[in-house]
Amino acid sequence: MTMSDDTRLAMQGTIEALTSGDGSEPVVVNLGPQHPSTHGVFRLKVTLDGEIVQDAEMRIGYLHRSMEKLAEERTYTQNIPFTDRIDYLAAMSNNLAYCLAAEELLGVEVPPRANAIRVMFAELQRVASHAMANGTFINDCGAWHTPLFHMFRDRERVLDMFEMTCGARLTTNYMRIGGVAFDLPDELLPTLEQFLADMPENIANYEALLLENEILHARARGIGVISPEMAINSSLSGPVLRATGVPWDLRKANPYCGYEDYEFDVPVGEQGDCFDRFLVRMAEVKESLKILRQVVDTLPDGPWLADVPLHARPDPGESYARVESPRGELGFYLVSDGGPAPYRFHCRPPSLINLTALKEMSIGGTLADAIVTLGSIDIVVGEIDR
Amino acid sequence: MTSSYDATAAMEIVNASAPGAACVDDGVLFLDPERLVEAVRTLRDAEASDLVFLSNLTAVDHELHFELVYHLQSLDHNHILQVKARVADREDPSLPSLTGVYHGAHLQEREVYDLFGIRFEGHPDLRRMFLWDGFPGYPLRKDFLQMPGQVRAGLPGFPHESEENAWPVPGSVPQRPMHPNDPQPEGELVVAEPDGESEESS
Amino acid sequence: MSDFGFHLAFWSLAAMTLGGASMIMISRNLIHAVIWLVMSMLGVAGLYLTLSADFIAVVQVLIYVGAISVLMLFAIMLTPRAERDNSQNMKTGGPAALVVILVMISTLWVAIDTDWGAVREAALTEQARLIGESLIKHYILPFEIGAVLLTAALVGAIALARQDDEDAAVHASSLQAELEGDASVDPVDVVDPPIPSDGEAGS
Amino acid sequence: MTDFAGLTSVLGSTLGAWYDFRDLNNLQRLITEWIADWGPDWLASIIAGVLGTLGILGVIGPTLLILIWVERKVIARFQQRYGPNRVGPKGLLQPVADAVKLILKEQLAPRAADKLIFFLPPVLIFVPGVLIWGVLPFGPRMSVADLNVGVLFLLAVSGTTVLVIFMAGWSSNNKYALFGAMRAVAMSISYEVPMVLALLTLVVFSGTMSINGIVEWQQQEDVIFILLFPLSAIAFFFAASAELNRTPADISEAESEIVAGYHTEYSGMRFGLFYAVELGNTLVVSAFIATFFLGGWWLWGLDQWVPSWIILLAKTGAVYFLLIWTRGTLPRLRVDQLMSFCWKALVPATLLFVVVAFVERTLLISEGWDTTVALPIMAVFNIALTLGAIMLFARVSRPAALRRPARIRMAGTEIGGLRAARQVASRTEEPQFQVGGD
Repeated sequence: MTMSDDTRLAMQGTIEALTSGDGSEPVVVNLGPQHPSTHGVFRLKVTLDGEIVQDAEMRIGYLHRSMEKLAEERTYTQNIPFTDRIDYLAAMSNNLAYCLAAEELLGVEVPPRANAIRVMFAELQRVASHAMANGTFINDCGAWHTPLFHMFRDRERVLDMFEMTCGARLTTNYMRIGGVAFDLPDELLPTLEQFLADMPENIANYEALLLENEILHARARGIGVISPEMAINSSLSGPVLRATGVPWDLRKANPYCGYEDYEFDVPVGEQGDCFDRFLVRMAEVKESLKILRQVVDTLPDGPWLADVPLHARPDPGESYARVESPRGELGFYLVSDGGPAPYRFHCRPPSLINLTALKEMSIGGTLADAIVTLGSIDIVVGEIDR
Repeated sequence: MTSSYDATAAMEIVNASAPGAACVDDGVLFLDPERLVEAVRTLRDAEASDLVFLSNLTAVDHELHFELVYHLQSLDHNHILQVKARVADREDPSLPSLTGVYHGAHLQEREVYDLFGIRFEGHPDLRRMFLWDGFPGYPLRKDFLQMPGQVRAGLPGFPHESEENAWPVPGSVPQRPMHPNDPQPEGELVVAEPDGESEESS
Repeated sequence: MSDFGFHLAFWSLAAMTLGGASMIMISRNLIHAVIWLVMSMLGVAGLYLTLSADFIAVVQVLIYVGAISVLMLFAIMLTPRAERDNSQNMKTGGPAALVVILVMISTLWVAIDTDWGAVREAALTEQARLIGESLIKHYILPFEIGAVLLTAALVGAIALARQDDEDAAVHASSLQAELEGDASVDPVDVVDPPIPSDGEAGS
Repeated sequence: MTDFAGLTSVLGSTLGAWYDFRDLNNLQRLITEWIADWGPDWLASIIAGVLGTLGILGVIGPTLLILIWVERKVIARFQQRYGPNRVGPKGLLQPVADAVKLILKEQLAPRAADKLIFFLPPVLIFVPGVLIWGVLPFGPRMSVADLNVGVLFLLAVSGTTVLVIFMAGWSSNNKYALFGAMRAVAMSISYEVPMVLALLTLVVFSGTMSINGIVEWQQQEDVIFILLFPLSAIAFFFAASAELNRTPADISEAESEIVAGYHTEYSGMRFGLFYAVELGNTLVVSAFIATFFLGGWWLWGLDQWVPSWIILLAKTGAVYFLLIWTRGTLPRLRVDQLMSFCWKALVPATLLFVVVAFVERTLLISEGWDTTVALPIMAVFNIALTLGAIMLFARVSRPAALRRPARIRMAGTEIGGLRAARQVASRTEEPQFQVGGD
């Protein structure tokens, strides 16, 4: 009486399943690293009991480029293009955060026009990034690309504006230590005006399509809930934190680049679920448009780049500058030893840290819920792995 | 505007419950690694400091020691405090994990473990994160991939610059005195000298 | 329809039915067996068609192919993998074969013994209506009893399927005993090996 | 008017001639009668079946290629894109190019796949897809087989698809495929129930199980069933789109969850076959919805002038457009939501309408009500009942999470942590926006 090894293994599994109490064998399913809903090379290992997620473990590092090490061998200016590649969907915000940190280290004063241009592009970047985030989120909910393509249209116009200003659409490399690389081209402001004029109607269209959609409500409400206490303790930031009701926005809390001069509001959610995150992003786009309007109206004249030596050697010391990137609190921690390159270059990646609570959010839901939750956190793998 | 929380005030809060666990040097709060968890929990729970949000956690390799840098943020008081702790042991650096105090330290400590090789005692899931298991070495250490003859990664100076601006000598990095309670490294730590005569440090 | 067409249809359908049935016996894989069963049932449905019983044929496909086989597949998928495939150690094989042979002999006897008077009338056209009417009018009591019986079976199946922990423990221990009784090889440890701690790795 | 009468007489004189394209059956009858003159009758019936099948295959093959183009163009319109516009005029040859590409691609099979069962499904799935066309009446006498149990045949044949899907998913030895297959099976046997009940309403009310009989009943009574039983039509539409794996019910090949579901492991033309059958099934289901609920080939006398099959195709196109529209607009439901929607909403609702149909039928037959008066009254009553049922369902079955509205408030000057959060949340003023809720 001999059993095959397969039979023996299977029997062992059955015994384990029976003694574990629920009488069924869990299935481990790999989502990624190449999977339509993982937004990059991100791998999520979920253990499923039927469709219910029992455990979710993420495996990352597929896009690790060791930027923090590379940056230690390049001068402060040479490091700016790296920051584009960290979060390639919000390159402007990354440029900005790094330049702020470097300026703090070098003690550079930024001219007012540069500050206004920086705010303009940071907010345009937020509009583009949130368009991408919300579009892919609806896609993760199972829509057949329609909202995504509509939102891509807006993003496309923003990227066109980036292109006419600095020649690049995605990895812009536009900010410089002490200002921005180029002044605004003549055709930018009319394009921006047209964009600002068109956006309210577009947003109204999205809201008509999505906000009262019963299926979207059924898919996103009460899913991936996290309490404000847990969110703060898990260092979540950005729309994920604000959706729980915590009004924490670095543009208000720690204004940089003259954000204190602009009137805008911080939308917060109530229940901390996926739908609130979606709504917060929708509302933030409107606030960004408000800021853009004010920037265009009050754009000062003058130089757009402070006089910073290209071969700058900051004094030994350290700096930690943070901005509110579309994904949350994006910080750069630089240590200088007086040399031409940073002694230590560290990026505080909101995408990575927002994933801390992914396991807690997805356990107990279904596989489909886990994917919606992942979509609502809005990760960029370049920033997770760096 | 986020203000910097006064390090001295923080030191007093910590030392009130755990005497000697904190000291201030040059405006920076240093914590005793042995009592790090207790001290940080005190800072988090005290009404005056209220540092509930772990904004950033990273490490810096200062060659003689590792410096752990924590940026703690109070959301309601809107102030931020930079806290540091030092580990001198290069062979097997270890530090208590903050995951019990801040859940947000979970992935950041894994990252530091992965890239610096600093173990965090009490971390529930301390594995390499970006690099695969068995990857040789810890890339963000300064001596990673150090070549014979002391050729090392780094930028000695700007291109076309004179010799005098070469890479600063190790040890000229600003070194703050270690905390008196820090465990002292056993034996003498040999530091790489620029002339390429002595042995490597580890 | 002439005799040739009829014979062609009959013999090919009969071959399909019996071939499928014998493949069920041969295949070790239970899922394969269900697929062969479906083929056999489709053959039976075809045979009904040759008898001009199109209502019965369609119902055969609807219920046996569309529903019963899917139900069987579900049952197989819900069974733990160890008990899924045709076991190699058939303890009850002998008695089962005996019972099957007896049933087959008696069926054949009935089939040969019966005087199959061929009906020369045209086939009924409105079979569905006739069957429905006779079920509702003449055979209402058996029909209803059947319905109640099926409902009871449904409830019973649910009650049986809700296996509580004690049953699971008993089941597990019996499986364990069977596994330990199999002394040919040492029990395989299926617990995943612990992830090696990599603290030692590297410099 | 006289001209019209003349035209009618001209058309009437050609009725039944082979060149009368209002009924393509005439052509086939001509051929079979010719064969019957010299050959055995079984040959004639076989030839008739082969001709019908060839006709159907010859029509649906090119139609599928055009449909792929149509669907992509329409979806592109929804999404503010151009859609295919490079290959051939207006991109019309794009599906051909795709098909050629799929045929030329390597066909992979996983090493651990159950080879025989893995290779069969792409072929087998064609069988029900083509068989269903056989009972579709394109005109009064225009169907390959006008069965008197046509409705049952339709359900039986379409029910076998699920078996093939299961074979595909199981034999791939891939977890995504298995999940897809299990979801497809669970969903299919669930949605079969409201589908059957919705059709039972029509069968009970019209008193026939022949599909052509149902169309002829609608023609006789001058009414289409969507007016009489709107809820059955909606339920049938939704159940059919669930069986077709189309959004909002495409859980068995949910792209964002389980990659491609049961056909994840199929490549090349094997995938192409699945894809083609899916489109073909969509078309045939649209045709059946048009037949059952929109009057099929009949359109208030227009079928005297226009070939009936053109009328049917036009109605089919309208339903097909509706299916594309829902696909392009709606997100996907979750598995459990889809199941509970079936069992808690569609099944009771369709069951209610079976009872309603039974009562109304009894009133018409036993009480001898005049149909010209009674049918409009019943239609109004049934439409009101449908609206009531939908509203009742919307109120009763809403999950608790959806009853609270989602609110977005503005923080204003309150910036901070938990304390600020509590202050923002306790504000009494109107939130910035509020969506959902009862």
